[in-house]
Amino acid sequence: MTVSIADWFKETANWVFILLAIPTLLGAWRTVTSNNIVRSVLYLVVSLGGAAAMFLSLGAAFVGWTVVLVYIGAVIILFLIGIMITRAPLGMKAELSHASNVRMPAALLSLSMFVLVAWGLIDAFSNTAIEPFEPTPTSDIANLIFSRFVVPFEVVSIVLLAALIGGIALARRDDGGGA
Amino acid sequence: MEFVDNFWFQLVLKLAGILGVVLTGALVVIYAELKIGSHMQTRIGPYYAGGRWGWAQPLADGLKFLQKEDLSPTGSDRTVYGFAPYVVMMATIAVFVVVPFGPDMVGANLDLGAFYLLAISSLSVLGVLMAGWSSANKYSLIGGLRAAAQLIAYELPLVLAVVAVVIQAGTMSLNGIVDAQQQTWFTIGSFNISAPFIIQGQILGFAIFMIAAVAELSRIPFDMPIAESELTMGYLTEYSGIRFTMFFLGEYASMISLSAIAATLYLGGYAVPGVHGNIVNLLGPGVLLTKVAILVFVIIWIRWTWPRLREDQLQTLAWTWLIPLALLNIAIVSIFKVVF
Amino acid sequence: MTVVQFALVGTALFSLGLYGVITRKNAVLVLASVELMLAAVNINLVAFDVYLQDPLYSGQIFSLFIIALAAAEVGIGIAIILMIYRNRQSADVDELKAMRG
Amino acid sequence: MHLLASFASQIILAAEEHGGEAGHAAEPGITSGVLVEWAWLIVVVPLVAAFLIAFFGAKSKFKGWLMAWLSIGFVAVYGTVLFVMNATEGVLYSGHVNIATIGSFELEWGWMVDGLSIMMYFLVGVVGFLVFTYAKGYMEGDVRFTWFFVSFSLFAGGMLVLVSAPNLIQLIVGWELVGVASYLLIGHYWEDFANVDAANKAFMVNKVADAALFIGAIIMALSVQSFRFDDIIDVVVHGEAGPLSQYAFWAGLMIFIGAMGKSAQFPLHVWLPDAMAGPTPVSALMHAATMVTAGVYLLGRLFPFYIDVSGLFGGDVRNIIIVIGGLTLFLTGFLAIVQDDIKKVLAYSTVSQLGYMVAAMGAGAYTAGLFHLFTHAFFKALLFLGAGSVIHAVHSNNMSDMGGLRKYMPRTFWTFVVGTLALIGIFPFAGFFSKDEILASMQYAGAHGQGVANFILVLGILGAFVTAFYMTRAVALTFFGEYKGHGEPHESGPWMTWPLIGLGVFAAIGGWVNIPGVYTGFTEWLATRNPLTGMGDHHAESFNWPLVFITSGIVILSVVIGWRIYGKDAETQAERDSFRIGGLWPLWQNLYFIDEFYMRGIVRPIKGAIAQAVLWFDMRVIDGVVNGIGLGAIKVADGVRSADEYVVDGVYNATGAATGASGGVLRRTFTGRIQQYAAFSFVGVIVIAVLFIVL
Amino acid sequence: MTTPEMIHRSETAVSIELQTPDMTLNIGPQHPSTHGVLRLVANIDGERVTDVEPVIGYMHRGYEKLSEVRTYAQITALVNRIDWVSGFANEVPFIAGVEKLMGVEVPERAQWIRLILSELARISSHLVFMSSYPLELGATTPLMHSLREREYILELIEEVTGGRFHPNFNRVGGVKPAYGGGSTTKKQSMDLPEGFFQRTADAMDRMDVICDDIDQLVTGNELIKMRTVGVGVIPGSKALEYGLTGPNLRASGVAYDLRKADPYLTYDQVDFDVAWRPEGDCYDRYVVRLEEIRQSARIVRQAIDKIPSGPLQAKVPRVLKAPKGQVYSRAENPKGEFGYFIVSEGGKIPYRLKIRSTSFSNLSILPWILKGQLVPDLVAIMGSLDFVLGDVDR
Amino acid sequence: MSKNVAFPFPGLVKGMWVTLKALFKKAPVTMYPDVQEIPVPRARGVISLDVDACTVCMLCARECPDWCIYIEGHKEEQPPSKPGGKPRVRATLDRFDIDYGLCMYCGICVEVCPFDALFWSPEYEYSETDVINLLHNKERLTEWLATVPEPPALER
Repeated sequence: MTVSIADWFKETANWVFILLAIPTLLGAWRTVTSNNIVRSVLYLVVSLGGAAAMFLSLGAAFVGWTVVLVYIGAVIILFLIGIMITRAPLGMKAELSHASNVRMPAALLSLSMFVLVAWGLIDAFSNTAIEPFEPTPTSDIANLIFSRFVVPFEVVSIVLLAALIGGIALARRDDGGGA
Repeated sequence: MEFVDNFWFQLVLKLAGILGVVLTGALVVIYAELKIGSHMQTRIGPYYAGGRWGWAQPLADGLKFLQKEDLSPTGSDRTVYGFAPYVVMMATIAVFVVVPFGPDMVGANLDLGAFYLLAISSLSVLGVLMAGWSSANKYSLIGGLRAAAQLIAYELPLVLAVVAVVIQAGTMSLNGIVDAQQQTWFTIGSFNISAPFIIQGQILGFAIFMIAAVAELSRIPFDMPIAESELTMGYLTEYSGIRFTMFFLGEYASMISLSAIAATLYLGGYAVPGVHGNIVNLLGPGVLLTKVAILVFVIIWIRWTWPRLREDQLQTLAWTWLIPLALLNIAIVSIFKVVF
Repeated sequence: MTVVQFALVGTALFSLGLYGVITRKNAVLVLASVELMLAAVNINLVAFDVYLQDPLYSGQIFSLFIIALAAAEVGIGIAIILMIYRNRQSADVDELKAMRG
Repeated sequence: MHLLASFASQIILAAEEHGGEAGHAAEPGITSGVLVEWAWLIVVVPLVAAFLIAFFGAKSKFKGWLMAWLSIGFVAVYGTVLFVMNATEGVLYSGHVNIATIGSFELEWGWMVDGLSIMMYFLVGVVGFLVFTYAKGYMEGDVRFTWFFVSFSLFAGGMLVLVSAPNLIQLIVGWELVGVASYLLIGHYWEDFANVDAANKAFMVNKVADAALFIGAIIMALSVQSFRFDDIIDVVVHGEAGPLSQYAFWAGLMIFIGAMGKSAQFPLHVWLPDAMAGPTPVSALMHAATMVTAGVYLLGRLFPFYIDVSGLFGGDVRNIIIVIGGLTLFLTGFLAIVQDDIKKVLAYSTVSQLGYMVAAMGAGAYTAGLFHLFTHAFFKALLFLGAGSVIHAVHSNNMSDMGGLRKYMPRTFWTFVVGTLALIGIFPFAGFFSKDEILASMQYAGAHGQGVANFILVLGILGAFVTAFYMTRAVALTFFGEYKGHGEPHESGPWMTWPLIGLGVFAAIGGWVNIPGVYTGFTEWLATRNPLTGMGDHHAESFNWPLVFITSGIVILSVVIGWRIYGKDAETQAERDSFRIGGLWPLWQNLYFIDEFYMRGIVRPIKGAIAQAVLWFDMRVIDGVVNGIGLGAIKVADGVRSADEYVVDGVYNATGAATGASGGVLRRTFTGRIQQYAAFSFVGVIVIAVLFIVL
Repeated sequence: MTTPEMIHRSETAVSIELQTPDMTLNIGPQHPSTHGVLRLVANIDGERVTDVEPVIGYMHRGYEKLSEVRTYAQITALVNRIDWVSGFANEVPFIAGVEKLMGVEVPERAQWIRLILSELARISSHLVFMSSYPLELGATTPLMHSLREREYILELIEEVTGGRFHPNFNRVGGVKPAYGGGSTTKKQSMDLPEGFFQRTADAMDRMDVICDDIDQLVTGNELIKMRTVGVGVIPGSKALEYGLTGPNLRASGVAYDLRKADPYLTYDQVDFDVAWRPEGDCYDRYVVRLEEIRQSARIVRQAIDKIPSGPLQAKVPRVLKAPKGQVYSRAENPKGEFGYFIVSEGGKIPYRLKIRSTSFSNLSILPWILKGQLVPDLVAIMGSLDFVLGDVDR
Repeated sequence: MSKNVAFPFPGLVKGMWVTLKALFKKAPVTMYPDVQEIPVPRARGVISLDVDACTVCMLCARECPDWCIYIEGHKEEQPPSKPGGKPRVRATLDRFDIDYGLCMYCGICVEVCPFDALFWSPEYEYSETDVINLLHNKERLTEWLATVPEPPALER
């Protein structure tokens, strides 16, 4: 099933999508270009919030709220704490990015990456519409995680445990030589 | 009466209702705090504003704050500084969307209600950190960092306590959780007994939830982020005027919201055991608000009685007591859930 | 709604993230850019999951796993950055050339 | 009031429902009726009394004693009535009330009124009544007088809950109530830390056993799908055990371990002598009619299970039971010889007698075991109360402070002598019949395939000798000779002496209800149980005359020897206590080192020994291996080095030089910057992708 | 071979390398927990104080210099402003010093009245501590409960002396109720107002009640214990080295109390226990003060029973002139030993007055005790030392 | 009063009981200015001046530790008290100001006044919005005389 451009714009959900995509991409753009480190991370919040809202619009409510809880509620906070402990300066600071001799090739690389993948995607799917769908029942996800996907789940839990231990080991200050 | 079913009409109605509850509720709680606190200190408290018993004191305070100059310190990051209170306020108000005041009186009966409110309430940390950093004040920064560390530490037991409830209820919808507390627990003879979860073995979970909730609220005994005697006012030090009012209202509104959640999760929410049918819709808000009032009173009571902990003691409490206990609680609840 | 629109947003996010990873000097911001790339992956996973109407919801479930892994990664990453900062008074990745050949 | 009435009516309704189902009324010669149906009052009244005393006792007349006394009196009267009804017509009834339904599990409360339970009602009621009476005199003036009676009523009530239980759950509830009440009572004088320790010890040892009981009960219930005794025994008797056939041994063993704890069987008997720390009435009740009999009662309740399960499914626990019982009766008797504390003498005597009962249960002698329980309750209560009376007069527990008391306390003396005669089994006192029946049953079991019973029979006869010996010692040291204590002892008041006399009567004639070959009513009374369940009980048809004469002779011999040793008065205890067996004496004095063993064998190793062992292992074994490997490696390395220096180095140096040269070129690309690596890798990705598309 | 010194040196190098730069935090001069205008320049590393330097003098009023141009009577009016929460107690050692210098014998009733009022001042000072210290730890209610009770004490003081904080009640040779207490004329001889002893006894009964209340509200509170037990331990030897006196010293296990060690006024005629505790942590300093309230109430009750009647004032010349000489006079004030060194060249004014103020000495331990503490503990420790900035800066 | 924190509840609950009791107690608060507080008679509120008794001896101004009393006067020739007598010179008070912005309420002036011209009055409501108004002149000080209470009864 395909959908024409004209029909695409008639659908309310697509307007919602546009409304979400713009802040998402703008936020991402400012994240990688902003000269203020804290603001950069705050723009990341906007971008991730947009992504979460997209998940909601796709009926994947659980993933969406997980993004909010884990990313915005925990990861970003960790970022901010990290920044603030490392004495984030207020105001602009220019040396956050490399000089333009690094930036230009990087932009070129990213752009070519985007063009390449976008071309491939449009070539493959063009305007194939998503069939009408029901919101994902969370209980199904839960059941699947604990049955079909139990092995990856366990692996992830081990990774988390390892990360926990690693984090503690890193953050510990040696008592012997401490000030 | 077709317009009653109209989506937009309902939306506006619900928004108005939620805002009304948040703002009037916050004002009432502020008044209660002033009044209860002063009487606990053998004072009288608000007396003149508004005539009898100074009932208009919170309003007067609010007006005073509105008139005050909205200062932002030199060297502050104005944008972030300006946004911070609204992030906190937004997170607080958004929580109310899923709090059910009756079987049908709910902003949105999400399937993931419990999960949603945990996710949303974690956003207020962001606002606090923004406020702490952007104020360009060392006390504010320390306060913000303390708040972040504290809120992250207490997010975990909060989530774990809610998980136990979700396991027991078998649903994440708050309405569903209230319904689960209306289900028959056991029968004596021909009587069907239903009970709130706090009676159904969740007393430990309730205690953990309330401790974590008080910590999330940054109220005594967990008010290190704004500890007056140490950090003057923590991340609020530089705020004044309307933005301070936002924080202030936000604190009391989230006091209501957390109490409402606790009441919903553990005390049966809008429901009274043994009462079914349409009357619940009618009684619902009253019942819920009564339960909220009791919890709010206890929180206020504690605030006017106890001293505050130290930051490291608070972390110790969270990591070595609450989280293991919450896990234990989950284990117990799961075992009971499987066995019976 | 088409699947391409989500995939394109995802790709754009990924490219921006890539740009950030390469150009940013501050280690925290490099990590943030990595998060952007992971979010792009998640958008693609979920979009195709919905598009394919997968009865196993594998796309959504794996995006959950990715989120969990990202959280772990950030935890470790921040710990390392703090450690480095403690040692060198700087979170600039240019300084981290100890593994230089 | 209304609520209570409706509740009561509900109970009656439920009871009728279930009563019909059980179908006892159809049996000939079995009585039912209002009195029987309302037997739940027996259980409820003491518990209610305990609560009432707790709340109102302190202000009421007699500070709550009256309430407790009346409630236990009610139990005594009701128990007696039921006992008489059972004796004349036979009573068989069981009521159930559904308390709660939790999931698929139905929680029931019930009360059994059959031969076994009625005997226990009677015992608890009558002995309890007399002890409560005695306690009025004994505890007068105690600071926690009211609290004592709260605990005491709770204790009796718990025991009644236990014996009225038709299912394992309720039994465990009663079991725990008894445990808690005993904890309170043993620690009654908590000002002294020793008493608190004793209470803790009793509680802990019992908890170990209780854990086993829970496990057993759960195994049992999961395999039978029911907690009810009737269902369990039905399943076993009809051979449809299903899953139980696999687990029967473990279920039986675990439940028996539970019984061992409460009935103080070797080696879990250690709590009982220490439990003497409680007031004497507590000891009397605890060691006669309640608490310690619970284990024997449980074995009796599940008796068909233990008998039948062996034949059907091979889960024979009986040999374990009989051996444990035999060891207990034999070993603990000796400990009584060396004790100075009169209550400890009696305590070890109790343990020993419980050994007889348990051994009888193991030998398949249902009647014999419970008969001994029945008679023992009276004379042991009598002996304890007598000892309490003496202690009350002398203000000391130690026999070295007594002596010559028969002149001062004639009533106590005579009743004590009656109790002693009953205990050591002198015809025609109660103990004679019951002990003789146990020994006869042993002999029967030994002759019918249970070989170990023969051995236990010998132990039992020797045990009778020991029993007679230490009781003779106790009587001689206490009542004969010269008084060695302080002050002027005097006879106790009527509140204390009349219960002694009452119990003395029972101790004298209590055995006459079951004389083999003459009158065996007791057997029939006990046997009124659910008729669907077989019994498999062996009951002696007539006296085993050789055994009677051997035993009686040995007992009399023992008394004579004991009298020769202890009868002569001497100034000091040391001289009177001159009888010692070298080698064994310290063993007995130290209670076979069991307590020591528990400390050293269980507590310390965890702290010290195991740690030491680990350290040793670490130091010697692991380090040795490591060092050995190291030494070996050095030796090998010495050999290798000479080859290495000439052959390998040449090759190595050449390779190194080559690598260094090429590395100097390549190292330019390794900047150490992760970002460059990332950029290169993505360039590579794009190049490959473009290549794929192009090609 | 690596020697221990080498290992130590390398460890030091590592620890130096691992140090994060400290943040300098200015606590005060305007800060809620500095009791006025103390300023602490603290280097903090995270929440830990690595170094602290107290800066004082924001409240310097130059009393010592002012005294050189004031008559003795005028100085009396000044000195009660040094430690303003126990104004009366500041006057006693000064006036006793002047009396010693002039050789004036004070009537016994005046001595007893001085004793009663000193103890009342002690109670009121400690009640301020009882209110402010929990507040520093975050408990707001004890503040109001204690201050409410202090009000009864202050009323008693005001009733006698006319002033709540600054009694200016001592005169050379005795005590002198304010003339014109009402429309009194000089012809009337003054004494305490009627019913004062009864009301004082009642107030002492109230003290026992409020002490029990505080016990329940604060002393037994586990959170308070968590915050104070083992925090800011001052060993007895350190306390002596730094010249700590008063409850701070007694909480460190040194039961040194001038009222017992060197009795002045009529302290040798009353029976009381010196409150002391062994540990020297914040909790002990708190408990010692609470106990001293009880002991003071006990002293006051005895004093009411024992006070004789008689004149309040000895005969002194109209113009007070101290002979040439010098004297050091000290007393056990609520916060510790308070002393005046008076040098007189003969004449109406002293040549030099040196004030040994308690809080200044007690504060000198701050840099030592605060080093390495957490910021919240810093507040807890400062509060537990119970200083008043007026007493520090003079 | 054990120092160990074993089980953190009894102390906390006791404290809560105290505050709960206080919640239901009547607050001992004087609702000033609705209710006027009655100061004790000896309270040093404000100094009142009896002009007639003043002899302009200046003792008070001299003894004042912070010199906040300003007195001016002049000598007046009085007619002789009895005809033919000597004309008397009498000091007349022109100015008697007390600056309450400086006064520290020590009461020395009242004490040293040899002619009972100064009295303490317990009045306390004379706050001003302008510091200049805290300088009370002769008239104002005389007005306070009406508020001086009778002396209290004395303890024996």
